[in-house]
Amino acid sequence: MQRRHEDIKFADVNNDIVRSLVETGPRYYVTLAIAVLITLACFFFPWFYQLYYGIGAAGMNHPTVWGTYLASFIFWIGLSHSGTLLSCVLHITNSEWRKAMYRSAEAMTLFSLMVAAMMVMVHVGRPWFIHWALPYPNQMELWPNFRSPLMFDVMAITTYLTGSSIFIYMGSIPDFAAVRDRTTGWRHHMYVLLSLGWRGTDTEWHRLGWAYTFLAVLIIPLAVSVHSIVSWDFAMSIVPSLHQTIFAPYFVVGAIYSGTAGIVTVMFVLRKYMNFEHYITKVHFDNLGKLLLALSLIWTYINVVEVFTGWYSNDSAELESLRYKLFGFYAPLYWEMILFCAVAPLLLISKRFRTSFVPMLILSIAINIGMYTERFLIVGTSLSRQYLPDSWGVYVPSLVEISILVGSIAMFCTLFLIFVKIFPSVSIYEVKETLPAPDEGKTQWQATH
Amino acid sequence: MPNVDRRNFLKLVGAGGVGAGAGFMLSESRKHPVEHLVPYPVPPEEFSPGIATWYNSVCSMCSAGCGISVRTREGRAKKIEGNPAHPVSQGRLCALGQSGLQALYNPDRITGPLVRAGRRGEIEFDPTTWEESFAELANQLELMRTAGRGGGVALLTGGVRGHLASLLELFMGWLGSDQLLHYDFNHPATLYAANERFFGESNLPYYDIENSRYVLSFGADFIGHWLSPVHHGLGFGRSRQARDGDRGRFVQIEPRMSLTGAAADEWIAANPGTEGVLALGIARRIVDQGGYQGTDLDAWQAALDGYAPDAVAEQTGVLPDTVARLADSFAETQPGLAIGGGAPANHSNGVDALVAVNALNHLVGNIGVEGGVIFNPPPAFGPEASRHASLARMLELAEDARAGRIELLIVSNTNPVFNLPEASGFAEALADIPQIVSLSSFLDETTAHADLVLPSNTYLESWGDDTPSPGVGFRVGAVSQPVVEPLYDTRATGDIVLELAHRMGLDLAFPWPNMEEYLKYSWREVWSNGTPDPSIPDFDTFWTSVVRAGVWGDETRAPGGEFVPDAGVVEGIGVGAPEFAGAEGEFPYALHPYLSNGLHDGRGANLPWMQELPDALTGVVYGTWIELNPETADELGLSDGDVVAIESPAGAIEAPVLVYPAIMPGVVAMPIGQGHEEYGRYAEEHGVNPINVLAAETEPATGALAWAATRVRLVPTGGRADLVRVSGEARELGREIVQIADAGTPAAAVNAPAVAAAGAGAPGVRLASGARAAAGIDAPTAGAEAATANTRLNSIPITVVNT
Amino acid sequence: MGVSIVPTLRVLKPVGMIAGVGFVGLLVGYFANAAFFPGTTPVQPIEFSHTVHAGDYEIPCLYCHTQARRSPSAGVPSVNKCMGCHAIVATDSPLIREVARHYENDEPIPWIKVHDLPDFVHFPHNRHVAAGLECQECHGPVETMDRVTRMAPNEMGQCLTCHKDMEVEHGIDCLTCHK
Amino acid sequence: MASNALGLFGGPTAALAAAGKLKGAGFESLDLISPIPLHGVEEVLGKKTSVIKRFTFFGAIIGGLSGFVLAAGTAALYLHPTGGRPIITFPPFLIITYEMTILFGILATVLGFLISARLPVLRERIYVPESAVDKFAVTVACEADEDFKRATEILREAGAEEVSEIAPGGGRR
Amino acid sequence: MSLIDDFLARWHEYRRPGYYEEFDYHWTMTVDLDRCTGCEACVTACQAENNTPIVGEDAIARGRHMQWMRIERYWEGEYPDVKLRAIPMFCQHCDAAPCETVCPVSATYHNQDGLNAQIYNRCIGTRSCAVYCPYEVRYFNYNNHHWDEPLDQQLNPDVSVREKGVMEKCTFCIQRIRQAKDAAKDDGRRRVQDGEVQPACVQTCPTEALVFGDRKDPDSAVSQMLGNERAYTVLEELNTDPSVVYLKKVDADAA
Repeated sequence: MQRRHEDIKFADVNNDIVRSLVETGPRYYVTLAIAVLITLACFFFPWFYQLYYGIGAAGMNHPTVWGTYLASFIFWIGLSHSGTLLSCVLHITNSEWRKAMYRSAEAMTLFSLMVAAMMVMVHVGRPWFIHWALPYPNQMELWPNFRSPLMFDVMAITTYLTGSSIFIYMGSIPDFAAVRDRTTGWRHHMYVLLSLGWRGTDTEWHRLGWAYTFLAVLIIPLAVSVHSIVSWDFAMSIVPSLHQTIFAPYFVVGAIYSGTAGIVTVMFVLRKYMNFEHYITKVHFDNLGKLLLALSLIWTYINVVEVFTGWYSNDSAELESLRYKLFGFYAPLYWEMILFCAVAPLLLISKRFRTSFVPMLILSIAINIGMYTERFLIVGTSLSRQYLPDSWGVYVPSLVEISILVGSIAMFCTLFLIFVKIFPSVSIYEVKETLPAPDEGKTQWQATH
Repeated sequence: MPNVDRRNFLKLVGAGGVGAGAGFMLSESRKHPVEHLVPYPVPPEEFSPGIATWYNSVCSMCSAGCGISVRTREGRAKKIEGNPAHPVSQGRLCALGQSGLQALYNPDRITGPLVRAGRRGEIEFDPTTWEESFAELANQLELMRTAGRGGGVALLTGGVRGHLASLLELFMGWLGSDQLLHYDFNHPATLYAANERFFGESNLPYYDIENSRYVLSFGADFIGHWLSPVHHGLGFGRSRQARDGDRGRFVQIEPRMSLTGAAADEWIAANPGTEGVLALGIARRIVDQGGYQGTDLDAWQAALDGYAPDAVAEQTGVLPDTVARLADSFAETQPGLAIGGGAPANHSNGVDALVAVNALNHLVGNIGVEGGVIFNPPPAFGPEASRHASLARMLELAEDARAGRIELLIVSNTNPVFNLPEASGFAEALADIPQIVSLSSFLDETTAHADLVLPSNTYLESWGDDTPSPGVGFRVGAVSQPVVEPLYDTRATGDIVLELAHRMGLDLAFPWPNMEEYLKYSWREVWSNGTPDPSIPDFDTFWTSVVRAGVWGDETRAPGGEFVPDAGVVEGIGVGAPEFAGAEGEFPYALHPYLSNGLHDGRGANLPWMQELPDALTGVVYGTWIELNPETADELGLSDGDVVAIESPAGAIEAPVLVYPAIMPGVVAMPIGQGHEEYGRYAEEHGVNPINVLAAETEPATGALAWAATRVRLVPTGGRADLVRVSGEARELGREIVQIADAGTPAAAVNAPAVAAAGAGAPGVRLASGARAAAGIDAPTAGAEAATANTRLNSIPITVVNT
Repeated sequence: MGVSIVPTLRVLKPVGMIAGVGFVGLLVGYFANAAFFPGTTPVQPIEFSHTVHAGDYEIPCLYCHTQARRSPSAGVPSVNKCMGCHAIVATDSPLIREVARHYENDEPIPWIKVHDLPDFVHFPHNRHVAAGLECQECHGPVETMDRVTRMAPNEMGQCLTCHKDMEVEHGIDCLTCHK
Repeated sequence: MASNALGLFGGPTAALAAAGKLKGAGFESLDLISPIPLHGVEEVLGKKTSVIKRFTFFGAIIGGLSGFVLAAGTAALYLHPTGGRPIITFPPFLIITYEMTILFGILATVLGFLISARLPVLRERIYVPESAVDKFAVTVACEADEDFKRATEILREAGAEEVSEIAPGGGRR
Repeated sequence: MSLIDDFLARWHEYRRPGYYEEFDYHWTMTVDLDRCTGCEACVTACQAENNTPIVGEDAIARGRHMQWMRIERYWEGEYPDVKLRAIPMFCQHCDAAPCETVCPVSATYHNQDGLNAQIYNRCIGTRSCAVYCPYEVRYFNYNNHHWDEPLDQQLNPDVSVREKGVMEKCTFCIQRIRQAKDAAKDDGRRRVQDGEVQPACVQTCPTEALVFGDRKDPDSAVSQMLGNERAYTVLEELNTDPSVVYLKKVDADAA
């Protein structure tokens, strides 16, 4: 394993991180202002227009009643997967390189989940009644229908959001304590409350360690279930090319794939703009690159299987759906997806590629564009080619939908920008764990292994 | 509260205030908006809010004369259904008939009398009053009458029947004018002429499709819009599946598959205009095979001499084998029925072709028999002679106008400016008429030329009566009553005419204060001529029961007598080659215009339901298209949505192409109905009117417009227009959505009689809520004076006959 | 040196108090509005007193609201019906003169609906009358009200409870009321 | 007099060693305050056990039960037959059960953590801000002055950079 | 607690595959494709009865027509041996309806008369039911619809007008069914008799191709139709068990 910078001291870590929280330059404010403005102008304004006018503001139509909103929903849920899930897996497998990046990865989870939840609000026809999908006692004596895959979604996403928030929070308690001592004013009060009076005694560390591991163990199956359930929204239907057994693993793999690519993007940005070059290094990009390559291969495999089984079935509906996807109206999108998600990632075989920052950034963005396309195609191609040919149609997103997609990205950025000023975006104590102890010149990890 | 300083105290007070305000508003916002309950000051007797009342009446959306039942709630018409007691519709109704409600509630209705303010045709009108308009118009009419210039008044109406027609006749008679014309694009003038020639009777016979086992239709779209589509539909359904193990067979011969053609067991495309030749080819085969044994066999053989299989095949494009097969099975399967209509009837040889079809019926002995052609008795009332104007007659009118012989034109319920070819020059001729009065409910293309608009009620607001034609083989009369009060400041056509007559001082000739009284007066005669029924002691009872039932008449068909055609007729049988406007070299395609299913001849174009009703065969809404055989489209390099110019000797229009799999390669077809320049928001700016490119070609025997006799050429414009259609892919791709059984499968007739009975006797909710409907017996509507609710009286003077 | 979150809680106390007081204010405002300005007791164009008619004179509900027996809509009596009695009774009362004016001018009286169900609820009065329900069960003791007020919430829960208690056959099928 | 002795160390090894010595000297009430979790604490200060796993386990069980009851119970409260399936349908309800199991497991784990780590801190506890950066502190609760002296001695011997006394109320002396 | 006792006592019922109790009725429609001509009278009847909106040309161009009933058209063969197969398509009221299970708020469910109910005011507009429906017969209100005055006077007061954001579909004219049941009750009858209730489409069908009634009544017209050899259901392989049964079109020339 590549050695870290030997010259980083424990105190430097605290300084760097606290600096990232309290020292805010104009560049940050400008970025935040732009993000907020785009969010308002591209997300909330069109959304309010849509609330006023109805879902008709979007391009959905009779056969294709689901559109980009749902594609965005899956996309954001997918993006959420590599944060907490990956963090948990790496925690349990004791992967050293996780420690510098997991906090922001988990934040990604949290915010993409929130944006996904917003997409649900945007998607439904009457969001002002969305609370009817929650189980609460009411005078109508009506309850949600727990047989519905959409209700599985409600439950799973609530749980995942709760679990992820708790997980990122628990991991941050010692850091809040560290930051608490260095801040003043409202920040100090905020960190006092957030740190709960953490002191860092051996007992507290011990309890935190246990609790953290339990949470990790609980969240891994949860995360898998979340995206399986999202896939079941589709797979439980009898729409040709959606009704597939492979959909759950396909979605989970796709989710981790796009999420990992998302982490690469976020890492790049953090490293570049928060001056975390010492903490986020080539090691991380190298490892993430290997992961991406593996995921890309699995993803490609599942795609091939899907096409192959569909073709072999020779069922009119299945075949037509497949034909439409590969060669129909949306074919350019399909081949773009294959290029971005199956072909381009082969570059990751090269270590030089994996450890070059800018190419990795470009690839990660390309992968996410490809993955968004995948979600769009799942919704668009299947619904427009169902059983009754007379009801076939074509769906083209409207300006409102495209704008809301752009706005949702801005919303994610806004949330992330706020996050980096509140949460230590790199874990202070875990980074210290990877550094040589002040009196030993060895890391703890090395000392005990 | 410990240590609350002044600042904090103020903050707390502020928080409390803001919270309370927010709570107040929240509570306010949850309150119901105020709704009012506004009862009648004096309610109509037995009026019940929340309970539907049904009124029987007569449909006027086309000329079939179906009986309807209108459901009303709180004085508003809610739904139109067929009147189960009426023998024509038997409780059923077509799409157009049901959308009559949208004629009533059309947002573009004229709401009161209008007088022209701008130049003619510029559609600038000022509102005026009935009083003023009547005074002026009556004055003018009276002056013309007394000056002996009454002949300068022309009255142009749609297809009017019954006592309104009589009233108009009487009125024009008093004016001394013979310019009383009924113009209806879809009027089967050639069929009347063919019947006159072959049967010696200028009337429509009853086509007994229901009991027929073999229907051979030459172009008649009898399920779509020909004569009486609802009644034909009933007959068709029953001939198919209501007879145990005896499914009626049905062959349709036409160049472009119509709705009816699509329902046929076999669809055969004969060259346009040669259907009559095919009929005679079949006739000859029947005669040759000894299928005809009449005394005048020789005459027939002579007459059919020129229609040998090969000659017929060459002319029609139908293989000799097919002709033979058709002839043999038609002769074998009795009772059978040959009917002709549509394009072949409206060609240059239309009358000849229809005579040929009549001849076929005669040859196999299907005249006057059940399942064949049955003669209708003369209508129980209404004028004897038809006033239907052919194209030739309309051209005459235009000529009169140009010559200054028409001083005043009154147009009612017809739209000749839209329905006559531009080439006829009718619209231009209107400019030479000094005064044009329109009685239309809508501002259509003809009304746009009017100087004075006296808007009439829709049929749902008017009194009237009707004798359906072609009828059902026995005498039927029906009374239509207003089912709602007039929505606007409009008057019934009959009332307008009566008012004019009164103001002209013709009180003695027109002693009836209004149309209702005139109807009552006239129906007294109908009653006294009818069969006495002890359960109906006086006229008032009779009238009430007729109005309630909505229909009156006989119950059984008179047995048909022996029919022998005139020797001269037989001798004269023969169908010439069709003549087209436009040479084949220059104009390679025969234009086949057809009436649209929902829009009919364009009258349905202002009804949003009809605009949104997908075309039955293509699924297109809101538009006009031109149908091309795939082969033709390939030749021209055209595909769906390519805009082409359709050029005929008489004009040119543009329309997008629709590749249609069931049309002859040399024929292009266009639906009539769109292309309105006026006629309200739903009609305007959709599609084009193919009538405009028709040459003013006439059928020689009748002078009727031969609308199937124009040739066109297609010139791609390079433009594209996406047709709005509700259909996606029109192929099943082996998914077995519409499954097919072979002919050996037993019919669904097990219970068909029960269904038929239910169909005839149990319309929707009515029986279900019989008790409550009964409570509404005497409920006059919020509308018309003495309208009477539909209830099932024991003495309804007619029952449905399923002979 | 020590650590505890209590000092911070102390600092935040005023914020908490403001939030608390604001919330209490919200509740007060909400219920004050509901109690003092109830939209459930509108002032009618003519102050018709049910206390006099249904209470003192014991006129049965269905005498005036006669449609309730056979129609989904109970209806309000026509001016004509009012005049049936008031042509003779209490003719000099100003209210009655107002009614008479409406009658003479053939003007309807725009009564304000008190028991207003949403448009997607189809409540048939006739079925409930047929089932032997007293009007008061839903409308409250109208005979004691000078100005009619909506006593029951007339919400779905009320319908359901009653339908369950009365064991109405398939009474809780949604299509019973919503179509 | 009860007070606390505090020794600040520059590294984990020395701090651990000091703690070990103090433990050996009979001091029971020892706290090791460090910026990072220390490995090897248990070898020095004895095995730690926590109740968190019980919380997690029972939380999950309660969650699973309530998940199923929620799904099945609400289905039975207002009967809406759907898709030809029984009112209580196991496969979908098991998914709800599964999600609720995890949700309650997580919540119970948090609760267990807070209880067992005695968080949040309401009554003030000894804390050394340097220990959140790079110092390792050992605090010892001493009943008597004598104990305190002994403890400070051990801490100094173990190489503490700084040794001080902390009153129970806080404040380093 | 009685609630729990009740729950446990009825456990067996709740576990019954199918439904917790037997249907009272099983409303069924049969469509004789040999009679159907595709004239679309039913389409307008449905539109008039059920307040389905006039959406306008643009909306239809965008695939947002709302008619609950439509005629699907399929061409077979090429000229001159070309045939048109028309089939009326509307909610099939499947007993094993895929749309019902997916609704998260139970806005669609199966009622005791065998109807696939759609409760507009409960719908939150996830549109999942429309995705799950293989027959594509659920229509979504993409916006509020407007009736130019006075066209709104025609609206049927017995049927709710749907607002933006809710799904709607054929109800077998539930308002008519309920009215018929009420009338039966008023007459002191337990059941509605065959022929007493007809949805608007059945009522108007000029060729009598549509027949409606109760499958549970062995003497009803539909029950007898079901026995016909030609009876089939569309997309039978999906096991949705529809309540709309089609009778095969007869092709006189088929082998």
